[in-house]
Amino acid sequence: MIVLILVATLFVGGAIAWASEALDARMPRVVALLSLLVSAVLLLVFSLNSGPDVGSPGGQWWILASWSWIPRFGIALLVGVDGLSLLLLLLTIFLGLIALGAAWDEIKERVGFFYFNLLWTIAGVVGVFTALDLFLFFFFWEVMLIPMYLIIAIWGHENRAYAAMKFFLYTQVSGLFLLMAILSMSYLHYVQFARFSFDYFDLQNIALVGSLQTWIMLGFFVGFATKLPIFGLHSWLPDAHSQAPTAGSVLLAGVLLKTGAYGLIRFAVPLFPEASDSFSSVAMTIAALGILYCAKVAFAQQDIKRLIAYTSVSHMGFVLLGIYAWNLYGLQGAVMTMLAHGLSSAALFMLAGGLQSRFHTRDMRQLNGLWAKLPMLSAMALFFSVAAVGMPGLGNFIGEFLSLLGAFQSNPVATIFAALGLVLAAVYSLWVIQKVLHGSLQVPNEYSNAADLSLVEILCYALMALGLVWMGMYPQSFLDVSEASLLYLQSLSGGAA
Amino acid sequence: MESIPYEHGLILAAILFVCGLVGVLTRRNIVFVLMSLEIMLNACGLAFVVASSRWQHAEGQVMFLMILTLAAAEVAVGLGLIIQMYRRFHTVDISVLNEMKG
Amino acid sequence: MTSAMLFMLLPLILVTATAVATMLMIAIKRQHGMSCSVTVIGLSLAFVSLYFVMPSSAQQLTPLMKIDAFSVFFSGVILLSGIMIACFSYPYFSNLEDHQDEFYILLSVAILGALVMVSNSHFITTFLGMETLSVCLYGMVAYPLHRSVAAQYPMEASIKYLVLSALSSGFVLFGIALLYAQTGTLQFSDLGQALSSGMGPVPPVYFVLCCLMIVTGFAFKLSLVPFHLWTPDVYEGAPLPATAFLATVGKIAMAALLMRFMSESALLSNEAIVFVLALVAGASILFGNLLALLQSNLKRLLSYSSIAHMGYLVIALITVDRTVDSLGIEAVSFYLLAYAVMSIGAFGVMMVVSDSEQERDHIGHYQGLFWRNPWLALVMTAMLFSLAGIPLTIGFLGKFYIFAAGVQGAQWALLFTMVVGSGVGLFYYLRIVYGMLTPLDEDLILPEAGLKELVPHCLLFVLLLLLLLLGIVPGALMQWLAEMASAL
Amino acid sequence: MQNWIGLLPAFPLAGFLLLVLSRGRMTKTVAGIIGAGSVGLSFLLAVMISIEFLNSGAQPFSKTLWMWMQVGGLDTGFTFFLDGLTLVMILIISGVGFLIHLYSTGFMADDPGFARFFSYMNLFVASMLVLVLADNLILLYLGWEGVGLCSYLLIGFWYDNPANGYAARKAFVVTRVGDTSMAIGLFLLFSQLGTLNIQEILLLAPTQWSTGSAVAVAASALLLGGAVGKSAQLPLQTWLPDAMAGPTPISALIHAATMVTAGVYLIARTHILFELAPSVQLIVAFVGLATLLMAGFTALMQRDIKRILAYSTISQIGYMFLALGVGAWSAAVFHLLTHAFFKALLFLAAGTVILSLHHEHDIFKMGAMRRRLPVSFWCFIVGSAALTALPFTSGFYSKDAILLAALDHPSYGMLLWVGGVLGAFMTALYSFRLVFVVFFGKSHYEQRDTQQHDDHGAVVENTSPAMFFPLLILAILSLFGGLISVPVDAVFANGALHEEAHASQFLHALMILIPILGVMISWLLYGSLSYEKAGAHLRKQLLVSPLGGLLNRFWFSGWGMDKLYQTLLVQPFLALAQVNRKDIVDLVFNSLSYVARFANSALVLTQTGNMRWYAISLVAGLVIVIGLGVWR
Repeated sequence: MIVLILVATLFVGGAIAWASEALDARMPRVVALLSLLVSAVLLLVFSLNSGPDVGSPGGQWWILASWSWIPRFGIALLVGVDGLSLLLLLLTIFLGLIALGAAWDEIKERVGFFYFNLLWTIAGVVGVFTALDLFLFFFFWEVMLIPMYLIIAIWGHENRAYAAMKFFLYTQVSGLFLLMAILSMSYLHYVQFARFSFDYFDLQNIALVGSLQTWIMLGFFVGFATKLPIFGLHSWLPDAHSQAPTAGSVLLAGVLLKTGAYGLIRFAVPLFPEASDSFSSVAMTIAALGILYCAKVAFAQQDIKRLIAYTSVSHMGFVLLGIYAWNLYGLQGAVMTMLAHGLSSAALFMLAGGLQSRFHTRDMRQLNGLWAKLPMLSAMALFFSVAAVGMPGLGNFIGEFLSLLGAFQSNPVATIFAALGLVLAAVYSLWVIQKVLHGSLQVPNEYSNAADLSLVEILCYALMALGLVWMGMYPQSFLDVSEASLLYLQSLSGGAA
Repeated sequence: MESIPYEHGLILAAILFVCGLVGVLTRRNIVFVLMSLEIMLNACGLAFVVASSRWQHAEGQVMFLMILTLAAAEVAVGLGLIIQMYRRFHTVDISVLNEMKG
Repeated sequence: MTSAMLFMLLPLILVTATAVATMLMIAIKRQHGMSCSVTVIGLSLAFVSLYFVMPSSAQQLTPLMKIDAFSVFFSGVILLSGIMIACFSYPYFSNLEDHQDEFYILLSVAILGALVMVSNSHFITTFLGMETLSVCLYGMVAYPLHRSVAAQYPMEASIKYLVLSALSSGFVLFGIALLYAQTGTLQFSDLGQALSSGMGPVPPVYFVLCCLMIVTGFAFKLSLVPFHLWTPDVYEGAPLPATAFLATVGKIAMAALLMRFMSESALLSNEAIVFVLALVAGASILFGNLLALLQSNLKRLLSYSSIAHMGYLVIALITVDRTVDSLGIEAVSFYLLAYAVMSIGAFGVMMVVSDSEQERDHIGHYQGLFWRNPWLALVMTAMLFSLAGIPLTIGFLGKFYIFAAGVQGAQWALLFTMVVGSGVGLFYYLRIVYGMLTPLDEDLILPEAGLKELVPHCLLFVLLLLLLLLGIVPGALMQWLAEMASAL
Repeated sequence: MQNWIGLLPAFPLAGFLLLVLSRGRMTKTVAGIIGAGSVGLSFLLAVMISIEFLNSGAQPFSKTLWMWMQVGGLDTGFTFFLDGLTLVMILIISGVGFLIHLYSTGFMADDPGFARFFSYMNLFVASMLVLVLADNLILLYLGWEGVGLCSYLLIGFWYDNPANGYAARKAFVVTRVGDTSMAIGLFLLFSQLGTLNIQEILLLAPTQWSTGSAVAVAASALLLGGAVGKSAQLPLQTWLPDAMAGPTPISALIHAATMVTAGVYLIARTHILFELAPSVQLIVAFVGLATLLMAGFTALMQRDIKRILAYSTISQIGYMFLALGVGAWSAAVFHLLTHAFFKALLFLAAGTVILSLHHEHDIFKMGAMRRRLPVSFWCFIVGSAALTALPFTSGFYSKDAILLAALDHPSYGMLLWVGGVLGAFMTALYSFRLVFVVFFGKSHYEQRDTQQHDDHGAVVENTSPAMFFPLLILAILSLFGGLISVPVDAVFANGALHEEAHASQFLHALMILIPILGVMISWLLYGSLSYEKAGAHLRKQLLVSPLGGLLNRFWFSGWGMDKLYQTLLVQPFLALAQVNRKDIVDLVFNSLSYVARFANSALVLTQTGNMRWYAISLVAGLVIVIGLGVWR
């Protein structure tokens, strides 16, 4: 029930926010803030006062509820929340608030519609993280794209048309493969059990053999891997991230990418254990490739946001690595990386956005030695770049370390190459710090009187920084939440892959 | 006298049909095009008549009547259009009708 | 022919009556509003009568016609489309100097033809319906002949349509004739038996040839590649109501007819025909989408996209006999309904901003619409998203159905083509949406929403509602369709 | 008291947080007090802890602050482990650290980034303490990376000069290479032993691995990689000389006393692994040897006072590696200790010199500073004496122990010993070259910026207590530090037998005499009054001779390692990055859209609008379709 309330709050909140623009241009953001706070409170109260329901499959579901929807195809509104989903939900709402903070002063035109889209994106993501009926899942999977498309297309930067189109095309087309795979599953269920079903738990019973399993698995993989994204399918991401408004980039990098990883963990591997097992070596190779390649490309960028975008791809490589290691270390690592990268990349994009709003450029060649001018902003930039480098004591380290630790046990070679990514990460991060923060001050003259961080910004950064430190110093509080569900998922695949 | 084998009838119909077809494809004058269409339709009619005579059915005959009506209707509309066209372009050459393309 | 049977034909009778009544009205007094409302009322009555006609089981009325849930469903779709188009065409034609009224007669008669098509089971009926529809369409396409602006367009379109469709009817007829000559029957079901029992000494090639001639004719009406060339020109040249009618009623009736023909005469048991149809479908999907890619005239663009959509439809058509519990038929029916809703919606928006003097069918006309007239833009966006098959809309479920059918029919190649096609399709639909999103400096003058626009706006609202409702909670409809299909 | 061990790093960390959060609004006095005081506190605590530790019979002791992460078999806590080795390290770090902090309050007095400087320094001390206190390798890795970060920040402290930024980046990236190999080592250890707790590893490894087994070799080699990176040994030594771009106290604390010796600590800490892999241990020895010789020769050619000291640091750490390589664990630690004293002393003294000469680094621009800078002079004498291991200085004992241990090495004893002695000779040569050139002979110091105030231009030695006191203490320690005995025998129980080494009287004498000889020669070359003519003449002779010139350039450039890496790694990477700035993958996907556009433009041509063409295509279509149908 809480899930529906959550989604409803966001959907309705969005609608109200849009409507409220008629009253006053400042209303929408307030409404958005309220509805986000409400959902945050709901979620916190829920996650504090309840725990896994022992009766549920695997005894690890916090919620498991179902309402009939489309009986013709055995489609139901089947939603479930387990530790994994819960963590991601918390991340989503939290970053939703951050994105709100980023947009607070930045968005000046068509405010209502903006917050409408913002909230609907978040709602879609919440749906994705909770849906257990594959049709419902796919439904939300696509729904969350539209508002994001609008955000990029309307409030984006100079090259937004191209970026938005690219983003939408990639995700939609890959989504159709996903749809095909899902339908094949339900049809197979019909063949074997004489009724259509998109129910996660029903589909686990399907007996899949040989190449068929591989093909369907590939369908899922392509769908999710494009969103993750993996090396080779990543080229939508730099454009989308660099063209989106700050809030958009925050959500994209912080949350939307994670849906891909979530899909892989929840569906792609457990439903097709053998296929994934034989596929894992390929996946891990791709991951290592992606880590190195994108780190290298990132180093060459001059547009800050593009650079950060490429680093995101590189970091998602660790997630992929951890997932396909498919042991507890790897999975926990993947989850921690998702959470930590969610915060760090969001913060970095926010910083880049801050620079753009101050100096109206994202070109690193025009920005130099900001430390002298904007000490606080620079300090933040330093902190989060260091986090991105994977400095122990901060969340990213825990994630990457565990992923690699797990990956090493199943595929040492790929792991060693992936580990080299740590060096490259240092290379590009320090390069950015050198270019932008250090050196002698040099900014476009007309904006030379830029102010340092505003209060809202300070608040956002402080929250994210605290989050990262927490994850880095006491990750246990997160690991405990996700452990049960990860073990359950492993048990589904009989520990294979 | 023994009756004509129906294949012959069909072949004749086919020949007529092709003649009409060729007419449609080759003539530039819209009037001739319409006439060629008539030929084609009548070829179909002939085929039906032949077939129905083979099976001793009425259906084929009915179909023929239908075809005649249709042909009449089409010609009616067609001629109306041709008149309009002539008013506007002072020609009945269909090759002037290529305003819309791409 | 009992009275009960006669009652079964009530819808057709009512439609006919409507046409006659309208004619008499005109004879008595020309009054645009009156003729329009008479038509709408008549058609609505016909629509209502469907409820009473709805048979518990399939009813064969004479060898010629067959009334069953299937035909009733499609009659309903067609009548609704007709009603809406009639409503839309009122403001559209209202600034025509004279002869506004005859359009409605043509409309009613065309609908009559369409109704005959969807409830037939015999080649004579087929022919009759098809031609009634076509001949009326010639008229509708050419309707505002004396429109001053760019007036040769309607005529050109009409002449092209007339000649080409007559040509295609020729093919159909000749095919039927040859088939008849061999099998001695003009009824679908008998034909099916004759074919399944084998045609005696006749080589199968002969049979394939006949069937393909017929199918070609149908494919022309559905504007499938390679019989699609006429489509854009006719769509562009025709006045918007005619275009909308052609795009919806024309296509729906034809597709329904084709499906009935296929399911009753076991046509799909023949590999060669399935193979050809599959090729046709693939080609239509690719060519249609690619042709639309950079098109900037909305009418042409929608015509190209309709080619692609019919291609999608054929995927479901050729899997009809392979799918479990007749999902194929369901898929086709649902898709056609969805297609009707979204095309009427899209054309409806265009009709609202256009009139017979100036048609606003260029993509530039809609730039920044989102900020000038959010309501219309919203509807248009929804329709386009639906055409692109994006969730929350009925179009998505339509595509979902097609995929389901395709998966069950194991038409992997076609499905892959469809994925590619949809990718291309997204591009041009989003191009329009983006155009509406980008603000425009100089405003395009929109007809102020006076009373005469009120009805169309309400209709748009209804369409939007349908689009979303059937897109989000389609359960009941799907259930109904399932029963209908299994009854067929 | 030991239960408060957690406070050791907590104090400096708190200092760091305070300084950061104050955002530079504090007055310098407050900042200085916080900065130096926090470290002072942890030094006091360390002293108290060590007293308790030694009284309680030197029992190893560990305390868990909180569980860090428990995943499956991996459970690591924030756990601190205390034994003799750790004790020595924390004393060095907090003690020397405190002195250097004190010194810095004077040295950095008029620097705008005063607070920032101390915040970084505190963070460094904190992470260094974590490094040595860690009881598991992940926690150690945390400290390991932490010190690396601080080193980066402090080298690039004067950020407005890009050169410093470059040096800092170089330092971080090069050490990161080592760190990565170490991380992989961790993965390997975990996958083999299922734990990362150091003590457990040391217990398990011998039971699971046979001596010289592949796993042992791999693991210890990977760890060695990390150590080599941090401790600037061949082949990863190139970053340290450039690291001198940072303020001098940094060089004293990080790049002489503490961080660079972390590698030594790591190997000593995991010595059992290395004993399981004799081949790797031998490599350690030879790495040490090669490094100390190479660095020695290079130092001889440098002109920059700090670079000379940097190279000497490298070579001294080489000695420690040598000791580790021959299994003289405690000797290594002992040398680590004494080196911390005298090298810190030298750097700080050099700092005063540089400060009083307005950041002049070139020794040949100095000279005759004996009178002007007495304090620095005496400090230098003491420090160099210890560095050169002149008898009865601290360095003498430690280096002696190392050389004797090297001599005892079963197979390569003589070779290693000769190398070591040669190194000692070089040490004497370059260190006293430094002393003589800077403090004797004529003054070559011409005041730049004469237009400045006199009190700016003049050469005055800053002998504020804050800077004088540390120098004094360190000088004393460098002299008598040799008397300290490091309480590590318990740690290296099995390694102890190497310690009481035997060498013939002759060799003993040789070891004592050679450094003295070295001092004399350098006196002849640089110190004597005839230095101006004879010395200069001789050096000219050496330089003009083709071989001499070549050697000079070769050694001066640090044996061309930098150039090598530039051409082998850096430039290719840059080139690649430039070439592929527009992600090739992207182009691939964009080409698809070109294909689509092309297809569109081609297909549009079929829409001629000409009706007869349409009719023809209709018929053609029919023919094709029927053809296909019939063919199929």
